Amino acid sequence: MPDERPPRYIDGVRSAIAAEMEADPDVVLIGVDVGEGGGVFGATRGLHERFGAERVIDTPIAEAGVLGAAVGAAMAGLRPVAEIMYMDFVSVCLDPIVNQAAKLRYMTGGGARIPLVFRTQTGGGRSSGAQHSQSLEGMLAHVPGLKVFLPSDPRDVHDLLRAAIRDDGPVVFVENRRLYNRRPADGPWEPLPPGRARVVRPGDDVTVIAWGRMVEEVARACDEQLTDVGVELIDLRTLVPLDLETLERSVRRTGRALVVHEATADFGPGAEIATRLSERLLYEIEGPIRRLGAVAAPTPYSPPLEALALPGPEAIAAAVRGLLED
Amino acid sequence: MPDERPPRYIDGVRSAIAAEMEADPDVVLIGVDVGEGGGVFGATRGLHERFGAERVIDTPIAEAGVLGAAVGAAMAGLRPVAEIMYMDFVSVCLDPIVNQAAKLRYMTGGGARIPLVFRTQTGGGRSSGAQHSQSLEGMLAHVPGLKVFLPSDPRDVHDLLRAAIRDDGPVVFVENRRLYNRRPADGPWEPLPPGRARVVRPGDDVTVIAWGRMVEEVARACDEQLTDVGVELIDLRTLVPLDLETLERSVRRTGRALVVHEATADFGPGAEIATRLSERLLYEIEGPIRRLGAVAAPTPYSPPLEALALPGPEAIAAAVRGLLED
Amino acid sequence: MSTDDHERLLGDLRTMVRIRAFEERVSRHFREGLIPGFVHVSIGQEAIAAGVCGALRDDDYITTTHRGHGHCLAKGLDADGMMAELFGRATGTCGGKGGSMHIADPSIGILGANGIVAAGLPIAVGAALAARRRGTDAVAVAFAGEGTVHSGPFHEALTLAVLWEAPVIFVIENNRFAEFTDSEAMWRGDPLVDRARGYGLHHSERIDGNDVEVVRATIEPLVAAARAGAGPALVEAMTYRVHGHYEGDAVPYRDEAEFERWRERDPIARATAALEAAGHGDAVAAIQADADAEIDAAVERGLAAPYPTAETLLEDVHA
Amino acid sequence: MSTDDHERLLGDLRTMVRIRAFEERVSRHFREGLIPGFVHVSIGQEAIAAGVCGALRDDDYITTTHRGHGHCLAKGLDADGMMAELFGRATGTCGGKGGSMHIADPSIGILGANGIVAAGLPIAVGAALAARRRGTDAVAVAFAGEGTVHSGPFHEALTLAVLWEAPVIFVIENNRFAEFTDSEAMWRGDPLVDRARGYGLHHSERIDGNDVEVVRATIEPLVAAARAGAGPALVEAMTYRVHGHYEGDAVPYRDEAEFERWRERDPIARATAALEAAGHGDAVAAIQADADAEIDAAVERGLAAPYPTAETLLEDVHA
Ligand SMILES: Cc1ncc(C[n+]2csc(CCOP(=O)(O)OP(=O)(O)O)c2C)c(N)n1
Ligand SMILES: Cc1ncc(C[n+]2csc(CCOP(=O)(O)OP(=O)(O)O)c2C)c(N)n1
Ligand SMILES: [Mg+2]
Ligand SMILES: [Mg+2]
Repeated sequence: MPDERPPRYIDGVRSAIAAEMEADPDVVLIGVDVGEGGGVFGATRGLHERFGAERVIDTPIAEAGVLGAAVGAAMAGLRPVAEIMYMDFVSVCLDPIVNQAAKLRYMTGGGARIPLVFRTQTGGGRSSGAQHSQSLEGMLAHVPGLKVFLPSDPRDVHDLLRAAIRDDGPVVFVENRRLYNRRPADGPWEPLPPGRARVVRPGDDVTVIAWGRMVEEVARACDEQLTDVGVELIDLRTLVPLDLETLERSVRRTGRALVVHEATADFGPGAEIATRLSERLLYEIEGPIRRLGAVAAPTPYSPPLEALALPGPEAIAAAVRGLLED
Repeated sequence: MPDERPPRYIDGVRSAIAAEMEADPDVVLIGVDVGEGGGVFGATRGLHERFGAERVIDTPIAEAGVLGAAVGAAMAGLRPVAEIMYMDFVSVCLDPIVNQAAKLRYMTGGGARIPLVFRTQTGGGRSSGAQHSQSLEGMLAHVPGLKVFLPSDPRDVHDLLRAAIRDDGPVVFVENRRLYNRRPADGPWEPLPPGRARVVRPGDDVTVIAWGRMVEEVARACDEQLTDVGVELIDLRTLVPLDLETLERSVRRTGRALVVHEATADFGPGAEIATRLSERLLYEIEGPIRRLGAVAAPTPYSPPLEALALPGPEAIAAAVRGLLED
Repeated sequence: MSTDDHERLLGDLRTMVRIRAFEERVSRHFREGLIPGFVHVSIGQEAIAAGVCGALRDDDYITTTHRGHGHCLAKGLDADGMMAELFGRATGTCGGKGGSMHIADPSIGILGANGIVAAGLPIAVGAALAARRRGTDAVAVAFAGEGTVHSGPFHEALTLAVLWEAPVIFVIENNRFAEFTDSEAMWRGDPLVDRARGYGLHHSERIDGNDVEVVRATIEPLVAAARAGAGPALVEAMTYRVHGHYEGDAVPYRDEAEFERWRERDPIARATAALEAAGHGDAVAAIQADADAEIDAAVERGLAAPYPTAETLLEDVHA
Repeated sequence: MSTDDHERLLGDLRTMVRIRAFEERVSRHFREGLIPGFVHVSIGQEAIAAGVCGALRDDDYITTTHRGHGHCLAKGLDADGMMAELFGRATGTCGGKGGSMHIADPSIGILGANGIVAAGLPIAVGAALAARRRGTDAVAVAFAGEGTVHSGPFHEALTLAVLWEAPVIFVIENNRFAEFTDSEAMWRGDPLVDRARGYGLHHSERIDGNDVEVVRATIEPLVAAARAGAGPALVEAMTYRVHGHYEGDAVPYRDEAEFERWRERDPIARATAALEAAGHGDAVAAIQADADAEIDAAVERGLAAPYPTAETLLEDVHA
């Protein structure tokens, strides 16, 4: 009996890859356990059977080599989707991302084309420990030449992943494992291209900017604790390109803004957004643009500590109320 | 005939390592070409002869292994100073820095001690190309558990490096190769501990915060083009710990601030400083806290392009004047 | 077997049984939701932990992997602290901050489980280097899975160890799988032990990792040689991962006949049979009972222990 | 030697002489301050570039290193563009954005010099994989120095190449030094070619890298085999770095007697002697004259070319 419910976030990942593999024989999938095993979260289940081992390539644990090979394959005409199983593991394969993929087009004066997706996932809050919990998108957004997509919505993950695969440059695609089982909310769906933020719920008092799992955490805070506040919730969707226009339009109206992310707050991506908004809107805002991110500590394992380390509905609600008092 | 001139920046590096090696037999130096070759810039010249191959250890090109070994050696009682020849090469050895050294103390609930210095250098503006020009301190400052020191002054490099070696935790120590030949200015010298910014020249109109080579670029801009502006120039010295108090005190007075760094501006370290200051001083500042960093492109090789890519005296002066018009 | 042999085997059996008892409870309590996160157990592989660590001193070093409970217990970590750690409690080995994948106690030479495949190998090399530079005769053992050997840090660790003549022994537990991948499907070329010898290791050998006496007999001379300055060596211990990659893995990729063959070679059953045949049935029974009691108590104490307080959240970030 | 052999040798000599002419001018103009940054020349190593790339087609791929001018010229890049690139001009191969360490032209299979040691090896493996997946019989060559072989990506590249049966040939130029380090001081264990064979490479051989005929004769069958699906191979070409690591390096660490011995084995002198002995003196002289004229013209055009305009600064960051 076919499942009639709308596809989950993880299904959106799978169907996006499948659709692009169907459409273009140069699209290949590569990574540790992406093939026969179907991925540690099942995101690529069935693709190996459907497209064969030549296009869905299981690799040994040699991520630096695998990603380097993906760069070479991209320059030689394939469109690889290379998986980094946990975002924390960029630590073992940063060079092909940062010094090769990101720079080759520029260094060659436009001569190289690097159609390459680095698919990875993050997702704190489930005691995965300090080496399996990091949101490192800020590091990568800092590197010119990379795009960084971070879908929050089960439908959007499909749209954005397809756009990433079709992009002729390198895209870091950050899924959130705690969203894998989410199904979309009811209602119409209007696809947006990368580089366009989405106003998830409109509001007039405060703008809250988030991505990944934090979008639903903010929504939860609104529903449970901020029913008296007109929060405009914006799902940023892509950090690079950054849709400052949408953010600015909203903050110009609300006068207050909070950026919420799972990444460590210190020297994190929220600082860039806050700075850009402050630069543009200093005389229009009614209080500082604030950030809420993980505390400045490695991610603790113990559940109560980790709950304190990461932004949750309480902390978000408190931060929003704090804005109103600024 | 002994050189009677005050020691250069690079001499400060060498004398700091020598002094700590002299004081503590557990201090060892390790890296590619740090030993017999004396370092690609000559920073460690003479140490191999003086302390022997057992303590000044040349390694093959295997930085991930070498830095991992340094982490293990630190846990087992040595105090390694491990060199990463160019800061760009953190891309091949990020894991021992970010997932091991930075986290082990926390993950062990204080059980591990990681007295370890990651010595590296950066310095754009001399056509070193996109893979030998990056200032990636923002990435590392974002990782809880690491300290990040970035001396600008020939005397300070000695003081800070000694402090880094004596620190019981991991410190990323970022030298600037374009400062290696600098000799100190005349005048008295008051050492400061890490975590304290230094007011390099006082002023009442604008606060400019910089580190590394940008400190002298700002000074040059002041001397050559901003003689009519009271610039308070602050050398940040250490990004972690961050001396917000000194910054805040200054900006509270001047009402205007600019952060200047070699790192790419987008999602860079300046955003954190700007955000922190805006959070604290929104109602005291007379215009947005602004940043000036490298443009959002890989570093171009061609001299005129690279000059446009990096902050220089003209751009700094223009940015300062821009602040006054905000 | 001499009396000494029996004593040693009884000791190693005790270690194996304690590990098994610990991990069976971990598996159960994980299923019950009492242990958060994810855990990887080494059930079926205990002979390697027991045989290797049995040959080590307190001041020797080990590094291990995501599958490190056995190594830590065998190296002397107390089950109480470990169990409390897995429960995320303040009384845990790491105050609840580490968890299963990050258990460590440098004070007894345990330089850490590790969530990053291969990261422990260079760390062990560095500890071994430090031991020599500081004038001790301590050695280091790096435990790693066979999935590790394709990774760059493995290659770099062997290279550096040989160059530095570091007293480190690489113990590669070949348990057949790396996550869902049949490790043989990833292997080409010469056997690991031949490749390893090619780096200049003074010794490199494949052994039966499910026979604790073989493990012990292999390791003891290598440890002695390393102490005496012979430099690094490698042992590939053949074994089998009896549980899934992580608890909860349904292991659809497993060959059941092969699984059954390995079950018959269970290291604890084998040591038990040998000891019972030699008339040590009572001692064996006591070992089992002691281990059950010890670990049950650890569970009880762990579950009764408090969670870490909020004040600890930002402690120990910096030295 | 047959006429064909002479023709081929003349062709390879032409390549070598062009490379030498190019790099001697690079060296000089760097000293004069006309070339910014830092440059690494391959003077004395030209036989490898010529012999290897001479065996390749336009649609084959190469990756190279910081010492890559020779490989790029031999693979078909025009000296004009390269020289202009080194001068940082808009007419350079990369529009002045790359420089010596980043010269690349994917349209003729040059996937880049590289400033990161070992980074080119996996890239070549990936290009080889792509060639096969896309149904072509193109092959890839990864050039690397002997200093590269200790690094993780070397190990991972060999592992993946064998696993994927990728048509890639690893050409390791052993020029005695890695920067200031005597490479022999870093080496332990079996010779590189034996280690490489252990990964399952179908062929692995150490050759005289200063004899272009040997290089050619070694590479041609390997290229043919790779095209036919034999998978990866490795060649360690023994040579000597005649200049310093970078221009300006005074090479205090060099053994002068050894240096002189290698000078006598100069690959261009050897090929020249063989051809002159076979009566091709005029052709040889013409090759030298042509190369000088070509490169002088490249210098002239390069120095006359404009710098890139400010508008290009932010071009080509993204696709
Ligand atoms: C660098 C890195 N890549 C991938 C992973 C995910 N991962 C965890 S365990 C594992 C398999 C390890 O296999 P093996 O080394 O054989 O150890 P085993 O699990 O069998 O004990 C993988 C791929 C990781 N933790 N680190
Ligand atoms: C990852 C990395 N580490 C270190 C360096 C600095 N470096 C540049 S070339 C070189 C030596 C390379 O030696 P080898 O591979 O023998 O090549 P050769 O210079 O002899 O051609 C080193 C250490 C680098 N570029 N990249
Ligand atoms: Mg395994
Ligand atoms: Mg070399």
